[in-house]
Amino acid sequence: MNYTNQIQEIATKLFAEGKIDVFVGYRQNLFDENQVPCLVTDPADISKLVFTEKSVFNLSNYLKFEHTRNKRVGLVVKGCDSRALNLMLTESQVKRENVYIVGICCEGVLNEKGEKAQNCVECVMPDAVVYDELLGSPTGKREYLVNADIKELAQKGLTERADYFENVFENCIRCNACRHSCPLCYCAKCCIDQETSSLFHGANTSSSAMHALMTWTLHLAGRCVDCRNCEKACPSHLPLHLLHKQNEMVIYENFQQHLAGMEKDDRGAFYKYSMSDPDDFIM
Amino acid sequence: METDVKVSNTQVVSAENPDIQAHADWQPVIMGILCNWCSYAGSDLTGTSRIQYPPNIRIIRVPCSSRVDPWFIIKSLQTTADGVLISGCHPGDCHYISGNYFARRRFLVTKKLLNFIGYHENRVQFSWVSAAEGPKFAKVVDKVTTDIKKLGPLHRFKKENL
Amino acid sequence: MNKLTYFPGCSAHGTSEEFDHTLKLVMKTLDVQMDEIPDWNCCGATSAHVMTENLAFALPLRNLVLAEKLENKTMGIACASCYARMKVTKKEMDEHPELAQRINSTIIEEGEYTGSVDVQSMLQYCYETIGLETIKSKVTKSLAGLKVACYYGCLLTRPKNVTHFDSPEYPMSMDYLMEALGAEAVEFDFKTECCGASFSISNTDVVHSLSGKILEMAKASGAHMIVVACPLCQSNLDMRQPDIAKMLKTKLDIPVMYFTQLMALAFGFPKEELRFPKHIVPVEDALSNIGKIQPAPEKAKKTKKAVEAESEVE
Amino acid sequence: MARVGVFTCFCGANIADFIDVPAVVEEAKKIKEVKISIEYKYMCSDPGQGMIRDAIIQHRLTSVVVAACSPRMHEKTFRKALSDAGMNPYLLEVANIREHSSWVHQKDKKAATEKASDLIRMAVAKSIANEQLHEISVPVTKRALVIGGGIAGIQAALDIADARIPVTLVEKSPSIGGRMAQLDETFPTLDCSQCILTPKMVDVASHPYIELIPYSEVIELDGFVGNYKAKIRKKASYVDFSTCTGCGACTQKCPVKVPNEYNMGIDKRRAIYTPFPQAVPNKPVIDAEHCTMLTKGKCGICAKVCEKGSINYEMKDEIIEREIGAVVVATGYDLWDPKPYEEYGVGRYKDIITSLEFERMVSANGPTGGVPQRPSDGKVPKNVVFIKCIGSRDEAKGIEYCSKICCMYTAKHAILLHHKVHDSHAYIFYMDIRAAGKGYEEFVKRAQVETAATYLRGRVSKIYKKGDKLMVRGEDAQIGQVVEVEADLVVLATAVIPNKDNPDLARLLGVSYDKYGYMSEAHPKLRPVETAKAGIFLAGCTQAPKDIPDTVAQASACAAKVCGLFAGDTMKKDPMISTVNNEYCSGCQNCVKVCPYQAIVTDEVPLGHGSKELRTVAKINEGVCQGCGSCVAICRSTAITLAGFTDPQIINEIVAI
Repeated sequence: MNYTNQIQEIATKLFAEGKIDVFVGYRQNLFDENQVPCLVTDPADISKLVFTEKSVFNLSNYLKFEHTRNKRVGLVVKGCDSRALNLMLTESQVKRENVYIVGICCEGVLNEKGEKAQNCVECVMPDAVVYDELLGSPTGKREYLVNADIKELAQKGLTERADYFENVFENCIRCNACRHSCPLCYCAKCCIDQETSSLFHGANTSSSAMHALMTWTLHLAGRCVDCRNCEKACPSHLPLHLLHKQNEMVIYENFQQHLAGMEKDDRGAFYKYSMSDPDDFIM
Repeated sequence: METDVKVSNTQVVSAENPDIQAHADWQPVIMGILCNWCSYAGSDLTGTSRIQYPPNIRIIRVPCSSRVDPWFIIKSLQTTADGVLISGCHPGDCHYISGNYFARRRFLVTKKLLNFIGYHENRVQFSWVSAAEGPKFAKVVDKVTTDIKKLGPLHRFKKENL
Repeated sequence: MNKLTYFPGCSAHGTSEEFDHTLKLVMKTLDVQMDEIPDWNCCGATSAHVMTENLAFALPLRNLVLAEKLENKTMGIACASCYARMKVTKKEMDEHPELAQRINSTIIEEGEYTGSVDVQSMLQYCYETIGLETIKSKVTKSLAGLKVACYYGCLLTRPKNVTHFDSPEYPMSMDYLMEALGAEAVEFDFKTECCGASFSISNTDVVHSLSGKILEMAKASGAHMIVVACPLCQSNLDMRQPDIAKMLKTKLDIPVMYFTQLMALAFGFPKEELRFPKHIVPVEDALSNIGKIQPAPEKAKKTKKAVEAESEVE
Repeated sequence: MARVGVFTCFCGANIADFIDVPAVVEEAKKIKEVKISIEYKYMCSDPGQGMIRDAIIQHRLTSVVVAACSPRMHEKTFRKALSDAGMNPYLLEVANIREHSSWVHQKDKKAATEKASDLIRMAVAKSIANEQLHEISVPVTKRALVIGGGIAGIQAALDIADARIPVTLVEKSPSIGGRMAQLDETFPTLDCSQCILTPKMVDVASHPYIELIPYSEVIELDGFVGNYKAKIRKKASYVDFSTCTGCGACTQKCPVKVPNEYNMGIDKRRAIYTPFPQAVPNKPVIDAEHCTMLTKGKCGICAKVCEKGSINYEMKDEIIEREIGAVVVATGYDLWDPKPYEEYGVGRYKDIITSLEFERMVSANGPTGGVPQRPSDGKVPKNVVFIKCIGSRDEAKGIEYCSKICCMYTAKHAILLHHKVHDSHAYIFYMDIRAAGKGYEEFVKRAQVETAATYLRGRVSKIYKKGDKLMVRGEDAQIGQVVEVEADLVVLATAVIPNKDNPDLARLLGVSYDKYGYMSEAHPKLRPVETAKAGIFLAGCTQAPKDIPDTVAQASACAAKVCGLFAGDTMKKDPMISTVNNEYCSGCQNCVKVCPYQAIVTDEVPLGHGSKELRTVAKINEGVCQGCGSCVAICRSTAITLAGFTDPQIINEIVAI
């Protein structure tokens, strides 16, 4: 998978036609063979843009920051990224006319070990769902797979799971990198930072981390698109995807196979309901 | 002691629990969050009809089950409660037309998530109790209390600094 | 060449042999291949379903299972009772899989029921599957001049949610079919009244009074003959007519023919082919009306009036 | 620093017998914010409330906790006590130690006492986070919109207008009067419908506070209680009412004949017509569908004969806008089409008619001059069979419910038939006789005795033709036999069904309706005239089948509700509703989706302090919000708070124990 040339051409064209102020893509990292996001504002830098199976990050995230707000942006999105973008559009965080979307029919990106990333193996929608221009040939929606790690963990007993997650929460340092890296965490003021809500007072302890992470996860339930930006950003390498995928699975299985951001104007599972939703868990 | 419980269509956990020992003198605290129009009225009816139930539940009144934010549950479990009961109007009877339908979705996901990270599924329970179901409310509280007593005190993820 | 799985039912080989015979002639003309279900069995009508559910379902189900083996889309049934039993059974089986399984298990050696075959009465088959246009095209000898009262009986279109065919109370399919053959279908109020068939052995008086009403009404409505689509109707109305006439102290002499006989006639088959001798009430006189000039049917006028009624300009 | 007072009630023995009240009071004293904790036999009594008032003043309390019965019982009482002491009533919290403790733990005093103390701790903790709240007042536009000009709409309009509140009455057809105007005489008194209705119609037309907009429909309604905005489409009448004198020359000369709706199509009206002689307004309209001038551009006779030159073929529909505070829906009923009764030969036999057709025939201004006639040959019928419950109480062919009025009007028809055709005889097939109402049973007796109508209990299974008669075969269940009646005319009491436009109108108004199309009341017993949408009320058969007295009563009830709504210049509203903190709101608008009352809209605010750039935030319409809190729980940035149930309040409760 290599769309470097096409993307450079598109960027050049867009700048030439004055359609955009900034182009958000990937560039080679200077120190290793990994790639980093790259915001091009000067056509001269277009040559830096690349796209290969190392282009892992979800660039939709960059639409929530000051330097792209109300600018006309060119943006490269893979399947998962585009679903996040879809939600941002629906939740009116981005004006459609302000973004020129270069959609990719993704063949899956590589993890640091150089093998196909788990979320790409389990990907339900590799092609961009919203775009102005689509690169590659669409392969369409795929069958939903339950996350391998969850399956494994589910086999374990309650106690083991509790121990496992206690350890996870122990290692959280409450740096909130996960939140900043998530395209769907755009709140003007995050509830986690609100003293007034007296929600998360107390020192950085496993319990306060647990509370913060739980709340964060539930705020993304039915919206998370499994791009795993949060996990890549997490300095203590917490398996955050476990929490998200767990919710995704429950929602997919119980609420008409709902998947976040697949359709335009779909607002996620918690903002609609069906009379026939499961009721057996309620006395 | 307990058999396997189904956590979701695809995952099954065995629910053995270290906390299960005899706690003769110990009394659990159960946080009950009830909607004003059906369940709270129902609990009042339980009172006026003098139906007896275990004294472990502490009741919080909210206008509608849809007011219940998942963190009410988490907060309770982390601080004062050994278990949580949330009760609202029966589907279709919501005083606010559709509130409990939205709530129901959040409840399911929250319950499964908490179970996933290691809470026994009986720690958090839900019920629909109408304003006329005084007896049912007593039964529900009975069941929840017995379940929680079986599970014993909750130590996991408790807030250390209170 | 249409293919049709055919379930004759017991009477087709006996009392209503003329029905079975003319049906085959007609279908041949209409280019339909009829595959009779090998080793078919009684549908259980009139007795089984008042005794045991299992039997009432098992008997028709076996036929359905056998029919599925012939791999035709549709199964055509001559007798109205057989039709009702099959149709009811199919509905129940399709709607209640667990019941289907239970019943199927009792006749499992015949095979698994899948519900792949659609059940139709022969009238329905002619009217819906083949269609009036095709039938018209085959008419060589118009029946113009003949006035018929179409009698559907109680089961052919009922109950609505089972048969899903025509109207349960005032069906018209056979009437239209007759008009397609050139005959005139008179307005006939008792076309779905009960003829008393199920009492035809146990309590004939009932049959006499009920069938009597039908015959009288048919005569009153000015029909030359009654046309039927069911062997039991035919035998009751035809066979018992003398007794009924005696009982009512009147002269009836109104022949009762199968719609297939008239179709065959219109398709140009010779009278000798149509088994007229099998009728108790002779049919020749009635048939002699064919060709006699009739006053123009007033239908046309009516419709014109209707138009005017909508809005007229002085 | 909060200063809380705790007041624990014995409730006679109710609490004291099962809870150690003094111990509870002592426990409460241990809470650091609690400045005073006292008990009394009956806190809700005057002296009890007096204690609270005094303590508030003496101890300068910032909030009050009453430990007594359920807040659903006495919250209002104690709130009043607070405001009497000059304290904001919403600083009160009630600890429900009776229903939730003393009454349900009667065998375990110790536990009950502990629980009571806990409940008090929770209440105290919550009360500390309580804020002062003030009743919301919403401005109201004092004009009512009445939809439908039948007897319900007329009554509601008149009652409201008599209270000097302006009313806009919108009627779909060219004249008000509705179904009642089609009736001859009315049960149970047999006074003539026209005589009691037409004066009211005239009142409507002449009332200074009523604006009558006939031949028009409501096409849009937005806003909320007290502040609705309605769009009304006035259909082109092609007649200039300001100059038309209603002389009627046009309606006589018009050559186009159309079935007459007013007479159920028994006779013809012209393409330019006034529905009936007493029509209000008594001006003709042109039926654009049939007028040859408008359809084919040929004719134009009406324009020629009109001396005033009031005819204008160029006239167009116009849209009228009105600001209103409340709506009364009175769209009335239609009649069920009996076609499915094929065994009766409906549609094939001309001499089978519906009750309303019969009503028109026997009515003095009807197409047959008040004497019933057989549609087939115009003969006067002698034997008439009336069949009740056609469509009503019939799951198979019709609808499940009872149409309520058929028993009565059929009895009336039997009597009227006897009046008009003395040597006639009425046979009535019925399932039950439902004659509950003042003078109703007596009226039915009158039909049975005076007019000797034959009442046959049973269903009709078949109607067939015999010569020019109709043979009606049915069962007489009382003698358990099949009977056949030779009838000249058969009258079907067809079911009452809601106006076919109801569902569309309901959607347009934003009120719910049931599976039949009747609009739904807010509560079947206690709020039978309100809808779930504040400020919209139901009168007459819009809500369910009704006879005239019930309809008029409900219409007046609507009027009373509207007047109540408009009593002050503003409406008072419970302040326990949601508000948005713009600073926190990220404008995702998910709350808009979950609000059951469409109370949340969007608003534009500056991006930052003093910045020109705008961003979208949610805005809650306090007039509409009912305070369920759905939006609060789904708001991720906790930008929305629900007064009285804020996060801090609930957290305090949770951690208090």
